[in-house]
Amino acid sequence: MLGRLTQSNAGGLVLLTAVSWFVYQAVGEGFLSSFNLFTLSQLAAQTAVIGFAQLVVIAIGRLNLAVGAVGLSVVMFTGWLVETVGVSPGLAVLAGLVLGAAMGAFMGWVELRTGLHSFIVTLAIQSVYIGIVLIVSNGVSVTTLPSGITDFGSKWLFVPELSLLVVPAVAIAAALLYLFRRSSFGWKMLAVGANEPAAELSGVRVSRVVIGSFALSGLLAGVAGVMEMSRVAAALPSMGTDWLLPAFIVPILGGAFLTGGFVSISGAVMAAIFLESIAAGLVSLNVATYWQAFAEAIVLLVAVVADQARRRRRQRIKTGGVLRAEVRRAEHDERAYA
Amino acid sequence: MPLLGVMLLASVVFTLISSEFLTTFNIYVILSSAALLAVIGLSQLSVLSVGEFSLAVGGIGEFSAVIVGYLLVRRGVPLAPALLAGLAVGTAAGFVNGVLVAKSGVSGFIVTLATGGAFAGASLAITETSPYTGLPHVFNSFGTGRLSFLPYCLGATLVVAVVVAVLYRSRPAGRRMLAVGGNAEAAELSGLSKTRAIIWAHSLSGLLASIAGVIAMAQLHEANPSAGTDWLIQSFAIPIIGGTALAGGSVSVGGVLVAAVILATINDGLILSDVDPFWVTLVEGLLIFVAVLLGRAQAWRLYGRALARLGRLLPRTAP
Amino acid sequence: GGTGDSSSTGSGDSGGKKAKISLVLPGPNAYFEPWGPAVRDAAKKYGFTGSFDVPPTEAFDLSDQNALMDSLAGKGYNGFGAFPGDANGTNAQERKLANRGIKSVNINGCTSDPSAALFCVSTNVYEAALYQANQLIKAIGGEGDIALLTSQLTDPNTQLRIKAVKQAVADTNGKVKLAQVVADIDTPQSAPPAINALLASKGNTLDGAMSTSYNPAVAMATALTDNPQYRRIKFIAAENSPQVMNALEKGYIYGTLFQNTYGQAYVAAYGLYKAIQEGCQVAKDAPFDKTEQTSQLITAGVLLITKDTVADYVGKPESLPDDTERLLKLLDEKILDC
Amino acid sequence: MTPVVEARDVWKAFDGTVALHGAGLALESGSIHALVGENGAGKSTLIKSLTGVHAPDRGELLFDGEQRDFTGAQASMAAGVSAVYQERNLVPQFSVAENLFLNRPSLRAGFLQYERMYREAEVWLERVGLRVDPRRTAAGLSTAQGQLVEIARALALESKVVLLDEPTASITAREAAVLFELLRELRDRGGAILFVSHKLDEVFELCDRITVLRDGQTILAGVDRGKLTQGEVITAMVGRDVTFSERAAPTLRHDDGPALLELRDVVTSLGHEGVSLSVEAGSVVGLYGLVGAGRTELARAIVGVEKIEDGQLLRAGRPVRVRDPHDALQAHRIGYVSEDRKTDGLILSHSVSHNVGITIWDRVKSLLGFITPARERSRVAPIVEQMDVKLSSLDQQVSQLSGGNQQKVSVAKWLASDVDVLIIDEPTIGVDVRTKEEMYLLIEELARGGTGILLISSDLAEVIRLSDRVLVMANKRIVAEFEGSGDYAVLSEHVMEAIIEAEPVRETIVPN
Ligand SMILES: Nc1ncnc2c1ncn2[C@@H]1O[C@H](COP(=O)(O)OP(=O)(O)OP(=O)(O)O)[C@@H](O)[C@H]1O
Ligand SMILES: Nc1ncnc2c1ncn2[C@@H]1O[C@H](COP(=O)(O)OP(=O)(O)OP(=O)(O)O)[C@@H](O)[C@H]1O
Ligand SMILES: [Mg+2]
Ligand SMILES: [Mg+2]
Repeated sequence: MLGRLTQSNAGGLVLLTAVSWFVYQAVGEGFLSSFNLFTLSQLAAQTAVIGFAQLVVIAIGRLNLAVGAVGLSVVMFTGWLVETVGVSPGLAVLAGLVLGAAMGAFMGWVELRTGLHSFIVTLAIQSVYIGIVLIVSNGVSVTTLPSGITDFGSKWLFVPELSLLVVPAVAIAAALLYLFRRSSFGWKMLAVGANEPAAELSGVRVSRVVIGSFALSGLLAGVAGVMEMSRVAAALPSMGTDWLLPAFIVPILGGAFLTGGFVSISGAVMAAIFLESIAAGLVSLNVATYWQAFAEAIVLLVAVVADQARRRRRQRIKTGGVLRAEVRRAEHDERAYA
Repeated sequence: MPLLGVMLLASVVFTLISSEFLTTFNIYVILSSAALLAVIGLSQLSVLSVGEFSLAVGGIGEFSAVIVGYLLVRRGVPLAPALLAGLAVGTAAGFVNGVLVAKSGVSGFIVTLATGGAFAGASLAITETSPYTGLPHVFNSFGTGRLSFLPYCLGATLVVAVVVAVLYRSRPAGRRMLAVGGNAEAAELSGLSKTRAIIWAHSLSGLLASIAGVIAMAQLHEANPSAGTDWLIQSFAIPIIGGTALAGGSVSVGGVLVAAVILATINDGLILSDVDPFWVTLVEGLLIFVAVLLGRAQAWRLYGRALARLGRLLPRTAP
Repeated sequence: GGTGDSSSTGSGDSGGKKAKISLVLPGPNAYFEPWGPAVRDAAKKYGFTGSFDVPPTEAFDLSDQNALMDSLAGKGYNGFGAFPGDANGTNAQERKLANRGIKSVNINGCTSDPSAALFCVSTNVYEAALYQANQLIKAIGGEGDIALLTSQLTDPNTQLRIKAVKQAVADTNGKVKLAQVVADIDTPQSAPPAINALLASKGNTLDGAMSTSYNPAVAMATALTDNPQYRRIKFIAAENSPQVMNALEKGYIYGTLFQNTYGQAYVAAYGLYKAIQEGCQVAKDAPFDKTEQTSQLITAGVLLITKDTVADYVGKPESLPDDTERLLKLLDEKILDC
Repeated sequence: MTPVVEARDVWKAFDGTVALHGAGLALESGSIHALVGENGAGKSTLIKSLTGVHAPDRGELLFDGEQRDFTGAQASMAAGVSAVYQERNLVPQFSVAENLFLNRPSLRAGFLQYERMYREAEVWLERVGLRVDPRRTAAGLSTAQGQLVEIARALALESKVVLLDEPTASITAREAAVLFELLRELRDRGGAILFVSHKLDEVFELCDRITVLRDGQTILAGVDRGKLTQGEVITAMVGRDVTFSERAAPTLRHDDGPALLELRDVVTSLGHEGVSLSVEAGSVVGLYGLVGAGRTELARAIVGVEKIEDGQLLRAGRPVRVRDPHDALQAHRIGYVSEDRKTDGLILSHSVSHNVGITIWDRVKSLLGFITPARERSRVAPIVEQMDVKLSSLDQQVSQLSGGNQQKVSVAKWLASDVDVLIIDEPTIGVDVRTKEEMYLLIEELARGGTGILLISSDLAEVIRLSDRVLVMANKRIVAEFEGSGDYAVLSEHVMEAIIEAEPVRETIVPN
């Protein structure tokens, strides 16, 4: 069991995270302070959900460059409902998420109708979505959010080190785990991602899977948006612009194939945690101001390359073991015959 | 090629909207912006050819530019050796990417993301965010000088494009990259080395990224450590709009040139037609979408079918 | 359940401890370079720990800035001077810090009321833009077409600036026309083509132009340097980059607005130091300036520099020393209650 | 005489399974050597070990009596060993000609000379009997055409050692005959040829020596063909005596009711014209034709992948429109076993269980769409068992199975689907003799259970063995129809006559 865990991507990331946390704490200062951990849990939770929004389209071999744009739209729409229309927070968030799912589904539909690559479709549509938000909101933020929304971002769960935002992230991770392990829709998503013509010929309705996945992506982008809104305690028209890279890093670092057909939920969760702790860790290590970005990249690079090397070695050892056992058995048999 | 038609169509539309569109200066503006975009696109194209990605195009570009700027401004190195050093650094950076991607077994996405971040970070750190200015006059005029409507730097872009096109069309190295991109297993079983093709592709990409960095530097008259920030999406969008397959195996250099001009035209046209700033983002997205859609042959078939359907409906609805 | 407010772990306000102050940007930007020497000089003079920190991002990023502050707080920093990543979004962060007894000051831009910061030391964004526009109108002889080049539309300050310029234009009773506003071009990649396109379309009819952000100003200075036919256009920048200063010295552009970048940072660090180490409080009747956005502004000076005065300012890191003196005195005598 | 190529005591393990248990093989020049064995016996692994694609874990490889360790295909090719591997390996975007000369394009001053390559390619394509324009891209080639291109590629290298892994798997007897002529020529010039096939008739017709592998071990090592019978070879492969059943008696027909599937004057967007056929409940209808006759495309049109432009498709007597394969499966209960398992049959990176189960997910899921792997497995396991798929567990990736076992999986998933009409396209490509027999029995059993089966195959013997009626397609038209008597000698003659009449000039590709 333990062997299998360290073989997997998530397992490797657990190890990496543990080692790096140890270094940050031992060499630097203040990394494990409750303050730092609280922030870390806030950010990792949201980053994980941003990654999930991308993960569900990567699963079907598509890309979604509009995760941030959908998140932004949901945030601004929810904010508007709460502030201007006066809808109750719960209802407003629900309406926002429905909008997010619809915006996602629309992209899937356009992709199917035009036959264009999802990269181009979502690139163009993200620009359209952001444009609409700009026009409708006039670039004005919503800053008077009810405490029902903002509390969520500032409260803690059980211990002061853990943000309440972890709850939605974990719930979604569990739901996705179930989706990909135990539901026909999740299996179909992976089948479409791994070999679309084969899946189609086997009776999987690709169009439904594509639209469904994009809708799910939009929904999750909306959740991530609401999480950011509650953390920042405002709905800002600039939200979502910095989601592009985390959206891809989380699933890919977590072990998903960019070409589709394989994803790892636990890997993605660990990737989000690992990723968010690098920046905080380097601050504790006192890296010179302008070298932070450089150091962050190098830590990421060294960590993943080392982990990969470790896993390859384990693989070799394991195969070697099987072979040796077989050879021994064969020699034994020979002796038995003789 | 339908994409070329789109380019002409866009020009006609903008000419109708703005009388300034076809002025010498405006054509120069579009071409010099396209000159840079095309090289950025080619840098990504070369990694796409083997079916890989590079997220380090911007990082390598600005890093090379910063190195050139450092040598010129801080060290007083003459222009030619400084430029050569910059291109060498870019190529070496690409080579490192290639080796890491091909040998480590880590997804190229993560590798280039990290190295790209490292190069961008190093550029910021070396300059402490202040661009190097006071570049030689000849260099600056290479970036912004022109012969009537032709920017000088377009010459560099065209030379680069021709070289890349010939490489992918007729040189074994180019064909090997494409073979690996088209079907890596087949290529390997036929005795081609996937590893070497990937290293080649990334090195070429690094070289092209550094050329883009140098062009950007000449256009800005400074070595700006964040010059490549916007390049990420553009580097993908240009080859893909131009018809290069994201999955590898086929590239279109001509498509990159046309796509670069189309994007430059759209950006230019948005300002020329004095679109309300709040509408710019929306209109830009729509224009890109329409351009791409019209650029595909199958789209025309789609319209044909829609028109035919309309035609079938008409007699019935007409009295 | 086990949830509670994160503030419950915060310690109460206490003066007299050792000040550990960081000036934090939302991202790397050359314009803020004087902050480094400013905080260093202040720390040396008054004897506290001071640093200048920049998150490892490419563009300005609220979340990264917040995370950086949290990590620094984890390391024991107890005072922050920030250029707010977002005029609304930074509030939640500063409130969170305040709940833990950590003081903050906004520099170079304010957050919207209600703010948890001690005060904000900045130019008055609206007034500065109005001043710049009026100077431009004067330079073109009170009549003609002008253009405004500005930054992200989603930045609330951008809205203020556009409003100010519109006001200045309106005050001329139709003699001056705001011919075009170009926004969202504040990157090295997008500014030059946009500026050139503007010149291509309106170069022959524009009489004046002003830029409130960095990259468009550099691009315009470069374009005017290279294209003598457009030097007719009176251009006022708001930066001091070498290209702008060069063009100014040569008379290719009309002027540039100098802000007291160094002084603002110095004064902020000083104020934080006084509040933390010497237990000073902000006086109840402190004579703050008030704007639509904030009621605790300490207005720093701006100065239009033209070809005639440029020699006095070029190459001096201390920006506007006289203004710094004035602000320090104001702080000591009126604002802080020690 | 020392062998040109010799492998001694070769071991090779993949994670979990050991594919070669000390296998040995010796090839001599001037001879054609057969390598036979059941699916998963290790034939392909042995070939890949010889060419350096796989690094054996133990054992010796000798070339011309010297020990060599090839580091990859490049090295073995340079040493004069060329190979055609079991799976198709072409670069789809490249022209046929360039694929032929992938590793050694014609150059002048370092630049490719396309015209020269086209000319040279034409010669080699001609020799293997493939008439395609060398300029067209490999993307549009059918499996059979691709196989011929790869054979041409291996022969064009003119190396003294040629290893062919199931080269005749998807080509018809006629094309095989051309190939055999070439191989004999090569042998007579002193070449050493390794020939892998599951068609024992071919093996006995062509080969001089026979090596049999079983479970990664060499059971018979290069025995003279003359000293063996087919029965002995099969016994060596399987490890025990096996007997094969005769053709089952014609199955019961429900002649009174309407046909389960009927096409009336169907015209497709791909150029089929006036295609009419009917498949009754409980019958097997064979559809034979030469490579490129358009059978696969017709099947794809029936399940809604390609467009039917005119004519009628009747399902149980009622005209229907099949929108897509989902519609075919769920609404009309029509299934299609695709011919190219690698591109549109299997999901190679997924487990055996998911691959077989995919057609039944919608039926075994709960109301809310949930499935447990156990539920899937309970449906999948019996079929996998019946087909005797050699695997380490149901969770094993399909890509790790041997070629023949992959083929079994691709057929198994449709046997699991429980449809009323099943179109089976080339079901036995690369399947070993024993399993082939097993598949025949399964197909007959399905028919007996009332399923209507449309069998597309390029193996005429197979068509005749199974079909109640044989249709012949040429140039996208049905040109003849025969009652299935099971009498190969008579029927095959009729069928070939019909084809020659319809296609006087034999073309494997219809030019556009
Ligand atoms: N890449 C791999 N990973 C794991 N197992 C493998 C791999 N390749 C082959 N095997 C296993 O090795 C064994 C031998 O496979 P091989 O392909 O050599 O069989 P074969 O004799 O060529 O069979 P076939 O007639 O079906 O082609 C099989 O059990 C197969 O599952
Ligand atoms: N007119 C044509 N132009 C180009 N290619 C064609 C044309 N007709 C057929 N082909 C090619 O030949 C193949 C023949 O079609 P199809 O696969 O249906 O034939 P088949 O009878 O099933 O033969 P096979 O045994 O090769 O599968 C197609 O895959 C297609 O690529
Ligand atoms: Mg095999
Ligand atoms: Mg076929």
